[in-house]
Amino acid sequence: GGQSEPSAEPAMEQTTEIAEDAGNESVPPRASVSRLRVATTTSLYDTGLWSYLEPMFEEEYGVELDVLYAGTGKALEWGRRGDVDVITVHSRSREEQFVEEGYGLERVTFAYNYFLIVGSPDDPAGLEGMTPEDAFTTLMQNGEAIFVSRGDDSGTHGKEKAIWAIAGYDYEDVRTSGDWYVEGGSGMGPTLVMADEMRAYTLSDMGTYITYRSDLDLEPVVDQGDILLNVYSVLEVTSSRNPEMAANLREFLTSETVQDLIGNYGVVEYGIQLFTPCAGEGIQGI
Amino acid sequence: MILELENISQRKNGQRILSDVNLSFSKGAFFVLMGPTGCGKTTLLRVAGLLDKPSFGRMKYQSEPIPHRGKERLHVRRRMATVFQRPVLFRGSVFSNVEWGLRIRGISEDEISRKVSQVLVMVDLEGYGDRDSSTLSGGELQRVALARALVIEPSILILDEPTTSLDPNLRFNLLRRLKDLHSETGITFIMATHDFTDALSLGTTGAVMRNGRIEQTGTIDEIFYSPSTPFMASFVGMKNVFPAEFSEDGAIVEDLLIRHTSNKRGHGFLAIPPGAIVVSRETTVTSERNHFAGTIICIEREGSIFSISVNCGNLLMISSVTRSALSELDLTEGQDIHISFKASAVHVF
Amino acid sequence: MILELENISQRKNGQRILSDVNLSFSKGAFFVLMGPTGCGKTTLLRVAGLLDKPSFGRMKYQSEPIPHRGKERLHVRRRMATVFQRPVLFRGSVFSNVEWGLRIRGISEDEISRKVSQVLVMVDLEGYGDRDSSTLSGGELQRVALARALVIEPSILILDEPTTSLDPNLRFNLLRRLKDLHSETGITFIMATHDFTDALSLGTTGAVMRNGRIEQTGTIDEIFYSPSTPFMASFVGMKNVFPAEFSEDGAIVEDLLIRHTSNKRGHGFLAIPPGAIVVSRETTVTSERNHFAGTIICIEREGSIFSISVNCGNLLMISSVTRSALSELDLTEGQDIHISFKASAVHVF
Amino acid sequence: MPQLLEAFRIALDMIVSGDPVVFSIAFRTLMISVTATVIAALIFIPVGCLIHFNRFRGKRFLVSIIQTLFSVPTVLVGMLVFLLISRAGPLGSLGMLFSPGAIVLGEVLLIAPILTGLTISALSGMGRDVADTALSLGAGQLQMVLKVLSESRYMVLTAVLMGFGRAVSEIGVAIIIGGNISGYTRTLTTAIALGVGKGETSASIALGIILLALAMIVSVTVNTLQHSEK
Amino acid sequence: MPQLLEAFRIALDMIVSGDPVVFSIAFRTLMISVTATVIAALIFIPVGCLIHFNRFRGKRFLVSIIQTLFSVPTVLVGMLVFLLISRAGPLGSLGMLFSPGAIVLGEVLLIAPILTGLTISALSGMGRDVADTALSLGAGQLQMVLKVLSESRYMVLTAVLMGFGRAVSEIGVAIIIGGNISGYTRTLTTAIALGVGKGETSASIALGIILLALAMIVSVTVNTLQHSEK
Ligand SMILES: Nc1ncnc2c1ncn2[C@@H]1O[C@H](COP(=O)(O)OP(=O)(O)OP(=O)(O)O)[C@@H](O)[C@H]1O
Ligand SMILES: Nc1ncnc2c1ncn2[C@@H]1O[C@H](COP(=O)(O)OP(=O)(O)OP(=O)(O)O)[C@@H](O)[C@H]1O
Ligand SMILES: [Mg+2]
Ligand SMILES: [Mg+2]
Repeated sequence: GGQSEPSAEPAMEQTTEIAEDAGNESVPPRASVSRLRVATTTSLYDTGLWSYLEPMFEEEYGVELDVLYAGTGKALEWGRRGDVDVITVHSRSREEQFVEEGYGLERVTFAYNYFLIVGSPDDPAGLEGMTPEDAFTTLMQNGEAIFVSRGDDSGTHGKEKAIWAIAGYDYEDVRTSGDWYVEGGSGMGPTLVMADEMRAYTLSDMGTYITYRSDLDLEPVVDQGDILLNVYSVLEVTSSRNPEMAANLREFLTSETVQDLIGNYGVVEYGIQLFTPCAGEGIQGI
Repeated sequence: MILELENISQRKNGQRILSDVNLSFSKGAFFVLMGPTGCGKTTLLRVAGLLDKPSFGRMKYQSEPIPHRGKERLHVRRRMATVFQRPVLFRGSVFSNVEWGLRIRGISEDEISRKVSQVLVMVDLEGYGDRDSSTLSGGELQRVALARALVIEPSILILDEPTTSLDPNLRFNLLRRLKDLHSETGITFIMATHDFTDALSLGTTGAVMRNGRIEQTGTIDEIFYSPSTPFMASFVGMKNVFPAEFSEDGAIVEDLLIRHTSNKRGHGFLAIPPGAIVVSRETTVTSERNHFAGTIICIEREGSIFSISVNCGNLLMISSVTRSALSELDLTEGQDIHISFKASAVHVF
Repeated sequence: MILELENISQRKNGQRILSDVNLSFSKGAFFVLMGPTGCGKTTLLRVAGLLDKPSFGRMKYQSEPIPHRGKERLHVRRRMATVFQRPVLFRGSVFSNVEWGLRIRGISEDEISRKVSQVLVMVDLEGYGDRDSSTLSGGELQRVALARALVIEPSILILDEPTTSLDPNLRFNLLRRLKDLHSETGITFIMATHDFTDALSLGTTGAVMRNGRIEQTGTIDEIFYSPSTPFMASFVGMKNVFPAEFSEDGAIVEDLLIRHTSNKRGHGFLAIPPGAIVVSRETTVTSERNHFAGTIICIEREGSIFSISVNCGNLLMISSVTRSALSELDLTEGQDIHISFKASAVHVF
Repeated sequence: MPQLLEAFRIALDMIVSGDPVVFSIAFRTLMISVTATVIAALIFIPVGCLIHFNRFRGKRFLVSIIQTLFSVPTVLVGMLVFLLISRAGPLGSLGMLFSPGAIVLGEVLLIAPILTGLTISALSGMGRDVADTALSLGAGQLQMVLKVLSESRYMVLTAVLMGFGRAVSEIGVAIIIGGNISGYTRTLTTAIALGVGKGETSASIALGIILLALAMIVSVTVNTLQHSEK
Repeated sequence: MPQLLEAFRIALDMIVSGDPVVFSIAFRTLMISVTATVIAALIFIPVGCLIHFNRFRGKRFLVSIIQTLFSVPTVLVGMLVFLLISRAGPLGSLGMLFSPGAIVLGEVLLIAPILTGLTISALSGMGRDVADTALSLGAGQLQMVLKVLSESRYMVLTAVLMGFGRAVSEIGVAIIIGGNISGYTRTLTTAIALGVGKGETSASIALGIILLALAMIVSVTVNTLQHSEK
């Protein structure tokens, strides 16, 4: 992959136009320095949390915040290439590696929720109430009930692999064990749709499941177990053009007010708490 | 009658191109369609060839009405072939062009190659089969287009000026072969042409059009030797056409009395073929009944003959003489001479 | 010399189309290019018009070599205009077609509309300016193409059979106007044609091609009245062309002795124009020095004259007579007759 | 851009080593898009002919609509077909969703406007001459149309190649109604999209190179056929 | 398919109520794709002419390559441009990534083969006649080319519309090098893709309908211009 030294290039000349153009929708400012770019995982983006927080941050710091969404892998790749300033993702091991390689400053967790194993309400494999590892073992042994995997190396996919590992299976064996294991290659939303169409099980993050819930005939069958913990963290990119503003964003996310807002986000709309704020609580995830 | 056109009119863009055309083509005729440019020949041939539908009028094939669409129309159309005024060849070889009409009729390969070779010989293009159609000269192209239609052996062959790009010798040979084909096979030919030589040497019957109307129709001789209107007379090249008052004595044209052999009375026209007017330096007694004195206004070469304009009183008469006559009589412009012509040479209409 | 072609050869697809052509066109000439179909006229005119580059040879404009590319070549090309054998019109109106050559030369609007109207009158298409070019008849199209080239007022106007789709009257008028234009403006015309009438009435000089070579070049009279080879003789329509042995007594052709006025000796050719051969029922004493008896083999109409083939011993001679002579002499096939012609009518080469 | 070199190396590796997964994806891609192109050509070239050779009210408007559909996004086609064949949709009982056949269906619809529109353009370019000549030699309507098509074959083949190009390179349909299922409906483009999502730039570009190699084979084949036919 | 009706209702709503977000996205989409099409047309129609009117070794091969590039997936173009203009790329210092200008650049590259290839096809359909006629009337090389182009304008305009269609409907470039940033680089297609990802089918289809409405305006405008010019 694209290794490049986090280089500090001279600030660009266009800074003069910024003040006038800031906030104007149709004639956006051109200089990248005036904009802060945050890359977030698709599942987080799809909950709408960022659209909710973005104007607040922009108002508070007078900056144009560009929110980019992608899979965890791509978001980290952007960080490595210096194309974004801040990253919010949910894959502990890869985040730690990112920081270790010197691309990110520090992994700061700020919220969590749980992954769910969802399936059609009649629960053909009878997974209801099992632990995640038992549920997966049952699926593997059953060999009839379909399981749809994200299959895209996303954070969610990583989580699924981790569960297989705890359940004692080699992931390659699982992949190739039969038609019951369907390896999609799409985002969480399409994967949920596919599971619904196939009356299959899948592993989903809570946010996406909640937003899709009304259109689908899928119910959570397993939602307990530490392994299902899904922790979101924020990383400042070392090569950021605008390190101060990046730090501002980290502070913003972990500030008490915003933490409260995150805790209450979506409660009214979906009748369920989407995120539990956890800044400074030492919850690192698995 | 193999084909009949009844009250055919054609409009395009609100413009009247054909008006009330009635024509019938008898089986085995060689029908020649003539008329000035833009008079509607091509438009008429497209209707006759079932390529366009007329805005008004109807058509019959072998006395059966031709419907406006459907299998039957196609069936009649398949008995015809048209060679356009500006033929286009299909891409590919000369052979593939010529065989196409046979191929779509499902003729066998053997038959196809036999017929194509034959027809290529007929149009003097033996050995051209493999040539790419885009590399042909103008005259070669025209003959391939002709061959492509001939090979079908249609009952009615419609030709829109088929010999324009051919040199005189080739044209002569080709026309002779067409004539042979005509007498051998009894194909009905309908040919538009501007060339009187072609018309006279091939045609049996014909028509002259003017402004989208049929001006005269009849046998070729009638058209060329008995034009029925001044337009017709001037069109077939009669130069000395004059309005006249006819009485028992003869015809009065301006202040000249012209003797003729018709018994027409009252107002009308007469024409004297330029070739029938004899020019001489002195008057001699002959059997000719019309003698006038005049002055040569101008001498002009028209191809291989010379046209001499002679002023007789108020009348300008044109006589045509050969090169040798010109030099023997030693004629020059401004000279006073005599002209004479037989009463039987005067065409009255 | 306004334009000179030196040792021009042209190959296409490995085929030799032109071989070593040398021609020069003097300023103000009306040069007529003739030859059988496929002899290379169009190919030569494309080279002359700077539209194709020859495979070999070079060209000069006003004695300056014309380079193979670049501004200078364009400059010369801009002094020429070509009307193709199968002209295509641009989409749009007649006006927009005709004005195009002026527009690309940056002529002012006023000038353009004045010149276009003028030239449309000249080609008898007044009022056709707004017509869509795709709706024209064959003859109208041809005249628009001509107008489009004329309007540019080129120094050299190249015409590839420009009058093929025109009726005789229009053609006559148009040719007369071209002739007037020629004498008024001194434009150099280079015209390919199959029509001898056109060639004779317009041309000052000319050439006849055969198989990609120049067969003869010279004045029009030289070409038509002094053909230098049997091919030339038969091409210009001399029918009675025979190989002969020339001696002091005259020429021996087969077993006949033909008297002539040349002092040629040894092997050669002679030709007797069919129009010079007099047919009679009895022999009479005249100034004609050649008299033969023969039998009529066939009588054929060729346009407005009749061609009579007479078998004299082993020689087939063709005489052409008018319709009236035919009926007066009451000639029929198989009849025994006499033919006679003057020694001075025999063309020796 | 070292990734580019890397990508070429990977692509070469995949080809030389005969990577079975890549080969099966490439083969599937080719089958799906060639099938879609052939079906679309068989239906929509004739449709284009019908439109061109008939006069009717609103013809120009119809042509505008077809040209408008050049702009239809693949995801839109994907969604519409999804609604049609998903379990709850009118054709749900056929169980076509997430199958290669469904992708073919979607791609046929996707490239239909391209083939129809370019066929009409190709025929418009020919003028009436060729059609008239064919008719004058006794062709029936169908024979005439076939002749005109064959005369404009260069343009028609360009249309087919353009349709193939669109089919083989599209993602929306393949993802939404194919589902990018590994070993079943995964095509080169969905594999690329997946790789891009994972941030595997070089590997994705390598797959793109393989896709272009396939397209090259198709275009050279078609061109060679056309030239040899002549 | 109740979603379809729903989609039409939403689309109508968005248009009637003049939803400012949708309008600004639609406007941005139009600006980006029209700009890309115009730039690409100005560059690649001439390139097509150059290729058509010149003889050189490998011309047929070059045409094959161009036709092959009909098949280039948008994501591939997206990735290549990404590698070019991302911070770590050769043009990284320009800071173009994730900007509308970057999308224009990507779309120009994407539709270049379409415009070049279809221009060549259009010109090939004209034969030498028109070019010869123009030259015979004294046209310079450029004047001749312009005349031939104008004679084949129906095909060339189809090419331009096809290029516009591809540009306005593509997603890969807009996502990868535009980033789908709300209020800045979000286009109708990336908005649709986002909607699809969130399962908002009806709203996504509504955006698709709006996109087609835009395309309709463009195609009708272009057709009207062409007919009136004639
Ligand atoms: N669509 C049209 N709109 C207006 N006038 C038309 C249209 N089509 C043909 N014409 C006119 O109708 C007349 C007859 O055309 P046609 O082609 O039949 O003439 P033609 O007798 O074949 O002439 P030519 O000897 O020059 O070939 C011409 O004056 C032509 O300009
Ligand atoms: N590309 C080519 N390959 C082979 N032969 C060719 C090619 N182009 C032209 N010819 C041949 O060259 C000869 C001369 O063609 P050209 O068009 O110059 O004849 P032309 O004298 O103008 O005849 P026409 O009077 O019929 O117009 C023709 O026999 C033609 O078939
Ligand atoms: Mg005509
Ligand atoms: Mg020629």
